[in-house]
Amino acid sequence: MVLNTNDPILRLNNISKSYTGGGRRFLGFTQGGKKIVALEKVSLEIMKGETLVLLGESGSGKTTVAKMITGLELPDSGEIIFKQSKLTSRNRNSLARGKIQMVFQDAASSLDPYYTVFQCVSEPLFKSKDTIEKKVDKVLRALENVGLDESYLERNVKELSGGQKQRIAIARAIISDPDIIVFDEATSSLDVSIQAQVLNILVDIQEKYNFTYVFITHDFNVAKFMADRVCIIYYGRILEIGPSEIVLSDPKHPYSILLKNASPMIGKEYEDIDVMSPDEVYVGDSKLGYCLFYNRCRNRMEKCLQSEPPLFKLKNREVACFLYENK
Amino acid sequence: MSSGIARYIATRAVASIITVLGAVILTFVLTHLLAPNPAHIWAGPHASASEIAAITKEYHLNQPIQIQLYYYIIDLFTFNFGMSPFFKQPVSQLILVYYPRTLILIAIAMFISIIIGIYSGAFAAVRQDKFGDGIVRVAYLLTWSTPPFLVALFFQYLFSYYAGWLPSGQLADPSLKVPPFVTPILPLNAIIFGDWGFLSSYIVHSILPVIALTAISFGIITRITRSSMLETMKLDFIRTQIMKGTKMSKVVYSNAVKNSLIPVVTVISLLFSFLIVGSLVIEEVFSYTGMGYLVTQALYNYDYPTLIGSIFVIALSVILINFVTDVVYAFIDPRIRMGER
Amino acid sequence: MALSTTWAFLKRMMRNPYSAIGTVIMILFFGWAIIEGILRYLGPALGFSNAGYLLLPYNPFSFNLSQSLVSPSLSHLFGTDSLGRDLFSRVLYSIPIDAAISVIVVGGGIVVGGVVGLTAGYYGKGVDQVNMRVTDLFLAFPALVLAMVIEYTIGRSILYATISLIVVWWPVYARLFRSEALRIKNMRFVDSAILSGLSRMQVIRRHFVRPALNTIMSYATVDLGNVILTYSILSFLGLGIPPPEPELGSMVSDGLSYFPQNWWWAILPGVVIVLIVVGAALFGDGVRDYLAGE
Amino acid sequence: MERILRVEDLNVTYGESTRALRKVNFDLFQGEIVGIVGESGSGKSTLGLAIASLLALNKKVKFSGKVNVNGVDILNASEEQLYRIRGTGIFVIFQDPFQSLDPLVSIEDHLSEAYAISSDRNNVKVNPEQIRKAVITALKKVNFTNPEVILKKYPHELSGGQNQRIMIAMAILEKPKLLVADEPTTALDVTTQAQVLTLLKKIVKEEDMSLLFITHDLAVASMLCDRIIVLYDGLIQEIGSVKETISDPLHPYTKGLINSIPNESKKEGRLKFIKGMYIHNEVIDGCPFYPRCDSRKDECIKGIPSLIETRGRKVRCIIYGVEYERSDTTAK
Repeated sequence: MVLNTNDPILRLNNISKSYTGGGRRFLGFTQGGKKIVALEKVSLEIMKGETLVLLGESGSGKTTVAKMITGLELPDSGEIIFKQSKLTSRNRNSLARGKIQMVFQDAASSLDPYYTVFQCVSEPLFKSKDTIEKKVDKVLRALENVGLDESYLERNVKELSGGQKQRIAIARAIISDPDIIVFDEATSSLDVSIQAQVLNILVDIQEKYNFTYVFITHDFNVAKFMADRVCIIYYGRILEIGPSEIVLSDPKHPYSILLKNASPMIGKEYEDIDVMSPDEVYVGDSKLGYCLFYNRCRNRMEKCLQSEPPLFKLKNREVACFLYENK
Repeated sequence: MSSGIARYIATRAVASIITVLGAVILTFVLTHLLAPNPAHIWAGPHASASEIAAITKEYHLNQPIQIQLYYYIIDLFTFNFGMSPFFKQPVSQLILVYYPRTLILIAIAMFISIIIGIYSGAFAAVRQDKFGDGIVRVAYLLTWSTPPFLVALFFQYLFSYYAGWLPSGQLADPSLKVPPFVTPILPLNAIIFGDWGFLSSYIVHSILPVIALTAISFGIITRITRSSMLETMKLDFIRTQIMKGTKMSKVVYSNAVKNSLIPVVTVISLLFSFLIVGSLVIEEVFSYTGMGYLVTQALYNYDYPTLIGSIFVIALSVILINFVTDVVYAFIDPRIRMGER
Repeated sequence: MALSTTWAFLKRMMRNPYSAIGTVIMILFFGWAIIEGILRYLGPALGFSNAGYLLLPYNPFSFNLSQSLVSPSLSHLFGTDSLGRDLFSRVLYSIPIDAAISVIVVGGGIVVGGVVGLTAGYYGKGVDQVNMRVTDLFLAFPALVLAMVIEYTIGRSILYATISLIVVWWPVYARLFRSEALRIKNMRFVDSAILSGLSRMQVIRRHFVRPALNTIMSYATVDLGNVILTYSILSFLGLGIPPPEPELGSMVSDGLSYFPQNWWWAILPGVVIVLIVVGAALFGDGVRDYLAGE
Repeated sequence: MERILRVEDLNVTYGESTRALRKVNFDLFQGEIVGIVGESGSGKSTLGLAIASLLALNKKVKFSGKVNVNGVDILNASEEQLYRIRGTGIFVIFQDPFQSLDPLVSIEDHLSEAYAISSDRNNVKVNPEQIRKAVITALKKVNFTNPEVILKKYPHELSGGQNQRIMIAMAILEKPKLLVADEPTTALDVTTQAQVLTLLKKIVKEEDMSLLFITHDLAVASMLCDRIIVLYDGLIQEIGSVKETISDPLHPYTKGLINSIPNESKKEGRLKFIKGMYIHNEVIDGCPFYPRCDSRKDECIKGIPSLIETRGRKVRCIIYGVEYERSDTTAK
């Protein structure tokens, strides 16, 4: 199958996903739990070779997007097209396994503590018929790419530091030459001096192998460094999406603006932060039919309560806010 | 708030009922399917051919299995456990006489165990790795590792043979007449008939079994309280309480103990099971005629109906206690009360 | 376990006085059980019919009415019973059976409970509900009482006693394995393994069994003592091996009618049970600290 | 200006060999906000515990030196003295908002207890009505629009940001001279963090408290604090006013830390980073930052450099003068 360079490598079409939280599961039924919408009709395209950053706070649904992309969970509705074929529970093993890899936030649990580095990194090769020498060779190359040498091969995973574990996890993710690598807050639990090293490595190997990245973060500065394109999400909805240079330097959606102002930055003062609290923030129902940011919004209008704003197309980006309805 | 807790209780109740049904089926499988020759063991070892035939008919043992199950369930739910071939009485009648005697012992022992257990557990946790902690740990390790019969022998020797303070066994002085059976609760019968001599003798005779039962079981509570206290004391909110300027004793005995009690509640049904097992053996040593006596007698005399009836009633009690502790649990912990967990 | 890690483990256990006591007791208990077991079962095969009595001070079965009810002394460490049999020899003779039962029952519990608990925790939903209802059901019966009735129903023998104990022993392990599975399921390395294309069974085999066992090991060690304790109660109630085979529990129960005049008969075999159970508990605590520190 | 806190020669080790703090010296004055900045292993949390008088709760810990809060030597004080100073003298806000309040106690009981303690210390008799009034006022100050509803709730029903604001309300009710905040916003979202920090700053100034703010995030510290203290491997590396320190960092580690924070897009080039990594308990004779330092010299490992004053600031680096600590200060 030849992939046109302009075709997205993966496409999410109208994906919805909800979880039931808080209730008690009993006899297979969930009782009394609230339905919490993680994603509501989200559509996204991931292009070959780009870094798409999903920027959002906790509960925004960004990790759910990662689970949809990797196929760790299936959507309630909507479809996922990977290299022009639809992913289903039946075919995802044959189509996507090994081809979409993920690096997680929690370095401590992202590697099996009873394995050696070699066992961890080579696990994605378990199906290949490579000889052991060939496997060692591949593992060594992957390790080299993340800045580790062969002395690590036989080391036990639990002896390593957080930064080293995260590098091992990256080596493991790239060894099967995947089409997409999803990073779910992959650097946010690292010290900032180590984070800088890891971010540089990611950019380097992407340039070297033309990897496609989906990079999930809550950190505005990290997003700015990594992104080609950025997508800002809030309670399961995309609020703003577009090239990172323009979206992050000049955000349009009131939430994006708040996010920018609230992000800590050396030598800056907090400006424009309402000490007002989001006491009565939205907690969950899908069919509210109004803008979810309404409670916290400075520019709220009567209209925002009547229907949920769709994504309006601006010149280079899309924004889900009625302020930009006619622009 | 109330609807949350009502829903919670309802779910737990349904789960308990399912477990009861399971218990019925489990005993059925045991008695009707696993038993090599059901009629023979139901009738007892000394039964004649005609008795076995009668038993076969009575328990529908020659019928298809689903019919057997049907009658079995009907019987169990009407507490009809059949006739005891050894005692020559209906099993339900026997249980009604013997079980309450043991339940009284167990209830008292449980109450004391919980008090001692919580106190000693908290005491040890506060003095972690110091002398007091060591003493408590050695004490519960020893009592918990000692077979109940040995514990019973020890107390029997100490208080009865050596010191001579307490009688070495029996339910009450054998020369006294047991008051007539009006209620299943023996001391209540004694009170009704104003038989104070019997009542005091009964109380004196019950002390040693209660002490022995407490000794074997408080360790469960101590252990869980201690470890749960140690966990709780590490949590941030304890430090917040200290930093607020709350008196240390209040932090420990109010905040820490209360939070540590949640896991303690969950082991109460375990404690009950443990006490039931203990009572089998302890009653044997003290010749105390309670449920333990009934079960061991049934065992020694090949009295199958009594055995099955007894374990079914015991299982019912455990399930009931489980249910009650679940509900208590919900009242202690607001997170469950509000359906968050 | 390689020799060097065994050595490191033992050295570590010896550092704390409590776990040192536990380790010594466990080594003596299992060491003796293995030696005596080999002699007893291999000896007759090689033509030495009395090999089982070789290391014992007296033949545990031979009557000697002139020596009945002798109190403990250097020649009879634990005294003798009413038939003049040396109680110390009888205790030593009974140990291999106890050791074997404890290992088999705990092992059986781990295997059955592991399968039930791991699948419940990993698959969740319906599988979890069914498995856990069944587990709860078994837990509703006091273990010993149910074991007693099962053994009574299927027949009294050492084999049936062991089977009955396994039947009542696995549910606790099912609970433990389930909560382990739930913990491990949230580990990211499980997701990574799935994304690499491992099948569900491969994931369980490669990533669940070892971490789960590691956590459960210390409980299992303490549990060896629990089995011995429970089995001693069964044997006290006459549900162990039929006489004249010696058993710790039945010796106590036989000695009961001679208590307190001939106290040693009931007490000393009981003390041996306490020692073994305490040893297992201390050893298990040591194992837990060792694994936590690893 | 009144001095609220003085830390003198504070050394802390865990067990026999794990060093946490070495020869820490600094002061904190009335109304000041001082940030303690450090990455993992720097000893910043241990410092917070030491100042909060909670160090002795850990039985393995060994310490020497003095921590003087309002004239009380915290490390050597009796249990009774500590009890008198906790709450109204020092109060701590912890990192995890979901663990810092007792789950079985309602918000009202939490706050009422705090107010009862502080009025008791001031020998003021208060009735339940007054307590309730004070509690509601405090809740309003931390921006709860519906205090009566919040009072009835339990900690698990509130969000992380709300719980942290309850902690701030507790501080308002107790009016401690010194407030210690140990990474209070690390577990929060950035927008909530901004709100909580703005609120914290406002309350500290309004109620005339001093704040010791412990964080791993130099950017956050730079936005909130008046002065910052940079810790590495248990040693203070640099102390200075925020403005000077971030515009002109003296210590190579501080420089590296500032440079490591992403600021531009990858298209403008790679991030400047500090090479290597911090290895806990590594044996280094001399400057602990030596293995990772870009401007290292042989003099760096001849001994631990002293904290020397230069340009009105303090820094521990031989670039600004070759001077060493006496060897006995190194915790073995």
